[in-house]
Amino acid sequence: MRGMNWGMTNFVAAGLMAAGLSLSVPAHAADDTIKVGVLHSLSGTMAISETTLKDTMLFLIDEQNKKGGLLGKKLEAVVVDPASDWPLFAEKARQLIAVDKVAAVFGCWTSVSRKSVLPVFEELNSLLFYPVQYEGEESQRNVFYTGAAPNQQAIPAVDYLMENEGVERWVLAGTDYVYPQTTNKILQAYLESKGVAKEDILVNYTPFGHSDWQTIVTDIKNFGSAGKKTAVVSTINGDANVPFYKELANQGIKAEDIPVVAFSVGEEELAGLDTGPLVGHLTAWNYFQSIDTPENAEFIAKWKEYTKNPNRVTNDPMEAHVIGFNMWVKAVEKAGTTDPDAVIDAIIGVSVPNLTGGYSTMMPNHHITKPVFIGEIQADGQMETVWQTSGLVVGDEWSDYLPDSKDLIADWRAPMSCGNFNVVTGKCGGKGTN
Amino acid sequence: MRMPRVIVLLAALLAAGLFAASADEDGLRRIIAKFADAKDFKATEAVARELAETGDPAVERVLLALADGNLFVRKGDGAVFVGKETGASVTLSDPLTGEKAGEAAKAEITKVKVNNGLRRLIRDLLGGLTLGSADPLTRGVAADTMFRTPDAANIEALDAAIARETVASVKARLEQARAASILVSDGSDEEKVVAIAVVEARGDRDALSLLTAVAARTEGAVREAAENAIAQVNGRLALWAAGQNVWYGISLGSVLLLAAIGLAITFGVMGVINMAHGEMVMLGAYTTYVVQSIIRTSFPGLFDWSLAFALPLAFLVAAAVGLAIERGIIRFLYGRPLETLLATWGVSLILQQSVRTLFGPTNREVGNPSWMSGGFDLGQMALTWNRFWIVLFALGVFAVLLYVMKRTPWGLQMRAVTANRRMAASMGIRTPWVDALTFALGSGIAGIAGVALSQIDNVSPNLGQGYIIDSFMVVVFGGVGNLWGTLVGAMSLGVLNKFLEPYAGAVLGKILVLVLIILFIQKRPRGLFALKGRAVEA
Amino acid sequence: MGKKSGTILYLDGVSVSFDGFRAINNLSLVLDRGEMRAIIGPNGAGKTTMMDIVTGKTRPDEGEVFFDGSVDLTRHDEAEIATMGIGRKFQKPTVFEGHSVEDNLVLSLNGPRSIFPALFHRRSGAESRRVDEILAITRLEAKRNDMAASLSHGQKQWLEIGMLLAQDPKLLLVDEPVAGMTDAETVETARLLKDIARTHSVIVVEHDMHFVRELGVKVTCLHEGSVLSEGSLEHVSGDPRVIEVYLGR
Amino acid sequence: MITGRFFASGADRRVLFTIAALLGVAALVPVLNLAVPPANMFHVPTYMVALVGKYLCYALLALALDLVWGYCGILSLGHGAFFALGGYAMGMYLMRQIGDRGVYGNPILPDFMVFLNWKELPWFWYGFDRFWFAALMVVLVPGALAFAFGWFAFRSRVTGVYLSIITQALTYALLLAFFRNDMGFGGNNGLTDFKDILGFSIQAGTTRSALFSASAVALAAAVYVTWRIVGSKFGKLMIAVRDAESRTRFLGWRPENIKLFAFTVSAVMAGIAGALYVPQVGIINPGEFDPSNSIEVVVWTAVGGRGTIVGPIVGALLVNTGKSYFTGALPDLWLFALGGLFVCVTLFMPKGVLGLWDQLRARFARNGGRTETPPQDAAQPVARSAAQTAVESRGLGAATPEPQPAE
Repeated sequence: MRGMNWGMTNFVAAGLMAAGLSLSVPAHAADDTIKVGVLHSLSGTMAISETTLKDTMLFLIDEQNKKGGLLGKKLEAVVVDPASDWPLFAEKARQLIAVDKVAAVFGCWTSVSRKSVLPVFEELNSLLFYPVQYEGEESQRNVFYTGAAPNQQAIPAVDYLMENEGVERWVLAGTDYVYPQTTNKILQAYLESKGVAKEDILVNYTPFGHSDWQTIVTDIKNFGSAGKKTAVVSTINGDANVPFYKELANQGIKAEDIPVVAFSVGEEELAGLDTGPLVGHLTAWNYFQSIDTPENAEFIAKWKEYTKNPNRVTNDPMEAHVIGFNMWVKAVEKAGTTDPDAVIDAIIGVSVPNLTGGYSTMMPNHHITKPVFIGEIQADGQMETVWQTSGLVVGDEWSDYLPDSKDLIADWRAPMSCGNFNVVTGKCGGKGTN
Repeated sequence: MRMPRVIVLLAALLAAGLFAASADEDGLRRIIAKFADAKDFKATEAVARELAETGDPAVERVLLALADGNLFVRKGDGAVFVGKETGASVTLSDPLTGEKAGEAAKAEITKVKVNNGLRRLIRDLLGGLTLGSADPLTRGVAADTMFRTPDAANIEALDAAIARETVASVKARLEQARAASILVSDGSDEEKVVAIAVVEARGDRDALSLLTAVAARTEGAVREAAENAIAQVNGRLALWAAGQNVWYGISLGSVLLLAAIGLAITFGVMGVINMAHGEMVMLGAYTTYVVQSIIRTSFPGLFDWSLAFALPLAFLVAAAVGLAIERGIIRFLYGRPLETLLATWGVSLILQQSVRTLFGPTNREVGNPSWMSGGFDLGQMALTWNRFWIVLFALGVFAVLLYVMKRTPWGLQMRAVTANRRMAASMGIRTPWVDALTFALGSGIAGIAGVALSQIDNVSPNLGQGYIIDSFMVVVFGGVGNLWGTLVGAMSLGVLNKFLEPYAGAVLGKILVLVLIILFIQKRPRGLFALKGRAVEA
Repeated sequence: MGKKSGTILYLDGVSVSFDGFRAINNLSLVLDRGEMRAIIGPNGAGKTTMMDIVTGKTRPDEGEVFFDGSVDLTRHDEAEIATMGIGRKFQKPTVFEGHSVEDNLVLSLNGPRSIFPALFHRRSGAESRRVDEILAITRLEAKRNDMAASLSHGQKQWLEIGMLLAQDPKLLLVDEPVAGMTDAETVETARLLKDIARTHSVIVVEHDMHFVRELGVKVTCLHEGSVLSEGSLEHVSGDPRVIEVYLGR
Repeated sequence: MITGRFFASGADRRVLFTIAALLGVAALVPVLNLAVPPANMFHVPTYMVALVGKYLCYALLALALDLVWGYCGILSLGHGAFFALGGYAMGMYLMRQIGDRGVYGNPILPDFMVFLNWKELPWFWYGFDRFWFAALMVVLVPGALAFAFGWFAFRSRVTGVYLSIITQALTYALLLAFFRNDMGFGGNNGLTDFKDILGFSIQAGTTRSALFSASAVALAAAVYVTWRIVGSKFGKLMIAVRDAESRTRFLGWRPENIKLFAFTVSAVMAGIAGALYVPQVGIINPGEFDPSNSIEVVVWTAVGGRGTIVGPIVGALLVNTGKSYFTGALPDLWLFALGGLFVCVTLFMPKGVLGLWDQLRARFARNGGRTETPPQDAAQPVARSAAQTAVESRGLGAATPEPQPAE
C-alpha cells in the first residue's frame, strides 16, 4: 500500500525533475566560450522565413571563429526552436539567458514574437538583435532593431511611385496584423499630407495565408480603372503573396498598368514562385542580392560555400543579421566585455560596413542607418535596383505621421536614457499628447 | 508631346516597304549611342522618344530590347548592343540590323535600366506601329491601347485604319478608339455626344474611366450625355459584377470541393476522421513539384504536359501513403473515430516534418503551364484560365468518383461493405481490402487535388493545414456519406463566402460562414443531405 | 375519447416513412391497462420503429399516439416520456458498461431527474432497499459490484430489465429479451416477465415462438408496418397470411 | 467524510495524494526560490518557477478537458478557446493596470489602440481596470460561451465527431476574429507588455512565486472539485452518458443538461487556467485559439490517461517537459516525436501513461508473489489497445474493429 504512494510521488516528481535536469545541462558547459543565442523558429508556420536566419547566424559565428573568435574566446551558438509558438518564444528566451547564459540573442521575425520576448530581455537584462523590417513605434533598451523602420522602407517606396511613376491612386493591401496596420496608418497620413484625396486610397486587409484573391484583385482592377494612375502598396505577409501574384498575373494586371510595391517579398519568397509574370513589380528593401559591390559578392560567395548550395539566395534580414552581428562584435571588443550594460553603452555610434557599399551606424535610438533601394523583380527572381536613396536613412522609431508618436524620440545615451521621450513636454514616458 | 507620331510611323512603315534599307541609319545610330550616356530614367526616356520620333520602323528592335531589359552598353567603348544573356556571358548583336557582334562577359557591359514608366512609354510608342499590322489581333490590341490613351492627333490615322479594316470586331474597336480620341479633341459638342454613345456601347471599365474623365472636364450637353452614359454603364457593370461574384464563388467552391472530396470518401463512407487528409493534398502538390523539376532539367519541351504526368503520380503517391496509414494504424482503430482523429493528427505532423526535412521549409516553385496562365473575358467578366480549368477539373473528378462509386464493381463492393459489413463478408467480399482500398482511393483523390491546388497556392509543408478545417466543414455541412452533398456543400459555401466578402471583408466573411455552419449543424445535425433512418444510435 | 379510456397505449392510423420507405403504415394498436402483449413479425415489419414512436424517438408523419388514455405522446420527447412511466429495453442489450451492476440500478431508480439533486445526492435507505429488491428479482446479487461490461449476454438482458423495473414504469416495452439466451434462461425470463406483468403493462417483441408460447398472452403480428393479424397465439399462427409472410416457408 | 474515504480505493488515494503534493509544492517552491541562495543545491531557479508554473496551467486545462472528454465523452477540439478567453480577460485587466506607463503615456488607452489612432476605449474594455470584474469575466465569459454553445449543440443532439468538428470551427472562428485588429484586442500581437498585477510588479521574483503557488493551488482545487463531481451520482451520470447516451435518455435523464453542466464547468476551469497562464508568460494573443493547440491539449490528456483525474495532469507535465527539452536539444525532431506520441498512445496505450503504470505494477506485483490489484479507476473508458485486439482477433475470432460509416 505504502509502496503505491511512493510510486506516485516518484512519478510526479520525476516529471518535474526531468524538466529541471534536462534544461539545466547546458549550463555546466565550459566557460571558455562566449555563447550566442539563436532564437528562430525551425518548425511551424514561420520556419519558412526564419530557418535561413538561423543558418546565417551559424555562418557568421563560424566566420568569426575563423578570425580567432572574440576577446580571445571562441563563439558558440546555442540554437533553440520556438516552433512559431509565441509564448514558447518567451520561454526559450528565458532559457537562453537564464540557463545557457548567452551573451546576446539574435532572433525573432514576427512582431508578436518580439513583443513576447521583450519583457524577458528587460527583466533579465540581456541583448536582442532583431533583424526584420517592422512597424516601428518601439524602442527598448535591450533591443537593437537592425531591420527597417517604416521610414526606411515604406515612405521612400511611396515617394518613388509618386515621383517616377506618377501614381495618384493608392491601394494599401495588407495582411491583418500590426505591421501592415501601422505601416498603412503611417502611409495614409503621409499620402494625405502630400495632397492625396481620401477617396483615392483603398485599404484592404486579408487574413494570414489568404489564398483566394479573386475578389480583391478584381477590386484593385476596378479601383485602378478610374482614370488615374494607380499602384498597390503591399504589406501582404509571406505565404499569401504567391497566390496574390499568381492571381494578379492571370487577371492580366501588368506592372506597367498597376505596379505593386511589396515590403515583405524578398529573394527568399520569390524562390518559391514562377517570377515570369511578376517582372516589373517592385520591392523596397535595404539590401538586394543583386547589388553589385565587392562586399556583397564576397559575402554571397562565402555563404554559398558555407551552405554548399550554389542556388542559395541572400536577402535583407540576412544582411540585417550580418550588420547586427558585426556591430555586436565591435561593441564587445570596444567594451572589452560581453556584459550587457557595457555593450549597450558601447554599441551606440558603432559603425560597420554593410553589404551595399556603405556603412551602417547604430543610432542612440537603437535603430541603424540604412540606404533604401527600390528594385524591380526580374525574371530570375532577383531584384534590379531602379532607384536608391542618395544617402543613408536613419531609422525613425516613432513615426512623424502618427499623431500620438510624432513628439516622441528615443535616446539611450547616458543622461536621457529613454525610449519614449516627449520633446514637447520634455519628459520621459510618452506623456503629453493626451 | 502631342506629335502626330502615329501618322509619322505609319508613313515610315509604308516607306519601309518601298525602300529596303533605312534612309538615315547613321542618324539612328547617333541617337542610339545616347543610351550610353543616359544616367537616369528621364534621360533614357528622352532618347526613346527621340528614336520613336524618327518614325523609322528599324527602331522597333532597339525599343523592344530596351523594354525587355536586353539593351546593353559596353563599358570599354560605350557602344550600345542588344544582348541575350546566356549563362555568365551575353551574346551581343547590332541594335539595328541584328547582326551578331560577339560575346561579352557580364562584367564588361552594363544594362540600360528600364522601369515601368519606360515600358509603358515604349508600349504606347510602338502601339501606333502595329495599327497597320497584318494580324487582326495585333490591330485590335493597338486599337485598345489607343482607346486607353486617347489622343486627338490619332483621329486621322484611325480614320484611315477604319477605312481599310475588314474584320468587323476590330473595326468596332477602332471606332471606339476614334470616339475616345474625339472626346479628348476640341471637336464640336454634337460630335462628342455621338462619340459618347459609341464609348457607352463598349460598356467596360475603360469606357467608364474615360467617361468619368469626360464628365469631369466638360459642361452642358456633353456632360449630361456622359453622365447618362456613366449611369448606363454602371448599371450593366453591376449585373456583370454579380455574375463575376457567382463565378468566384463557384471557383472557390471547386477548390473546396477538390480539398473535401477525398475526405467525403474516407470520412463519409468509412467514418474515418483523417486529420492527415490535408497532408495528402500536400503530397500531391510536392509530387507536382518533383515532376516539374525533372521536366525542367531533363525535358523542358514537355513542361506544358507536366500536370498530365503529375496527376497519376500524385494519385499513386498519396494512395500509397494512405494505404500504409490504413494498414499500419487506422485499421486498429475502427469504431473509435475520435482516437483515429488523434492518431491521424500525429501522422499529419510526421508527414509535415518529413516534407520539411526533405524539401526544406520554404515554398517550392510550381509553375503554371502556358494553358493555365492568363485569362479571357466573357462579356465584362474576367475569367482566369487556371481557375477555369480547376472548376472543370473538380467537376471531372467528382463525376469520375461518382461513376466509380455507382457503376463499377469496386464501388458496389464499397457500398455493400458500408451498408452491411457482415453480409458483404459472407458474400465473399474481402472487407479488409475494401477498407484499405477505399482509404487509398480517398487519399489518392486528395493527392490529385494537390496537383490542382499547387497551381493556385503555395507549395509548402503547411499547404495541407490550410485546407483541413475547410474540408471538414464542407463534408459536415453537405451531409456525411453523400457525394452530392459534398458538391452542393462546397459550392454553396464558396458562393456564400464570395457574396459576404465584398460587404464584410475577407476575414469577417469567413467568420460569418463558420458561424453559419455552426448554427446550421444545430438545425440539421447530420448535414444538408443526411440520410434518415431508424438506426438506433449507440 | 371513450375508446381511449382504460387503455395504457393507444395507436391509431400511425404512419411514418424514411426517404420514401413506409416503415409504419396506418398502424393501429390498443393495449389495455395491465395487459401484456407479444408482438411478432418478420424483419422490417416495423416493430422497432413502433417502439421508437411510442418512446418519442421518432415522430409519426400522421396518426394518434396516446398513453394512459389522455397523454399525447407525439408532443413529448424521450426523457419526458420516460419520466411519465414508459420504460424501454433495447434489442441489443444496452447497459452502462463502465458502471457496476449496482450503479446501473441506482442511476435508473425513480426520482428527480435534474442536475443539482444528482450532484448532491446521498442514497437513502429506501433506495438501497429497492436496489436490493431488484437485484434479487433479476438474480444479480452476486454480481452487485461487478462491472456491467463483465456480465454475460443474458445477464446484461436481465440487468436491463432490472433497470426498467427500477424506473417503476407503468408500461414496459421489451425488445427481444431472450435473444442469445439459453433455453433455461429463456424460461426464467418468461417467468420474470409474467411476474412483472402482474403489476405493469408490457409489450414484448420477440421472434422466439417458444418464448411467446411460454408467455401465453395475446399476440399481434406486424407486417410491412401494419397489423396483419391479432389474437391468441393459436389464432395468429393459424392465420394463412401470417403463415405466408412469416411462419411458413 | 474524506478520512472515511481515504483508504477507499487506489484511485481516490492517488487523487488525494496529488492534492497534497500540489499544495506542498505551492508552499515549498516559493521558499526554495526566494529564501534559498542560488548556490545552494535546493535552490529552485526563477526560470524553473516560470516554466513549471506554465505547465501547471496547462495541466489545469488538460484536467478541464478530461472532465468533458474522459468522463462525459465530449471530445472538444476547441477547449483552447475557453483557455484563451480566460487569458484575454486577465490580459485586459493587466493592460488596464499599465495605466500611463505605456510607451505613449496614455492613461486610458492601451498602446496598440493609441498607435492605431483609436480615440476612445471600446465599451467591452470598461470595468477591466478592476480586478474583481476581470476575475468575474475570467469565469463568466468562457462559461457563458460554453453554456450558449452547449445549449444549442447538445439540445440539437450534435454528438461525436460532429460536435468535435464544430468545436473546432468555434475556436477557428474566434481565432480569425481575434486576429482582426478592428476587434480591439490587439490583433495578432495580442496583449503584452504587462507591468503590474494587483499592484505587484509582474517581473518580481515574489510575484512569480506567488503566481506559481496560485496555479498549484488552483490546480489542487480543480482536482478536488473534479474528484467530488466525478464521485457523485452526477459523475456516474456523466459516465453513463458517455457509454450509452440513449439509454440514459430512455431512463428519463436529460443527457443534454448533463453534458451542458459538465461542459460549462469545464470551460470555466479552462478559463481560470488561461487567466493564471497569462501573467506568467506575459502575453496573450490569438495563437492560443489555434485549433492545433486545442488538439495538443487532447494529446496531453490521452497521454496521461483519460477518464482519470491524475492522468491529464501527468500527461500535460510530461508532454510539455518533452516539448521544452526537444525544441531545445533536437529542434528538427520535435514534430516527429510529438506525432509519434499521438500515434503510439492511441495504438498501444489507450489508457495512457497511468494505465501503463498500473499494468506494469500489476505485473510486478504478480511476479513478486503479491496479490495486490492495481487501483481500478471505475471511470476509465472501456478501451483496448491495438495489440490486445489483434491477439483476441487471432485467438478467438472475436470481432475485429471495423469501420462504421458516420451516420
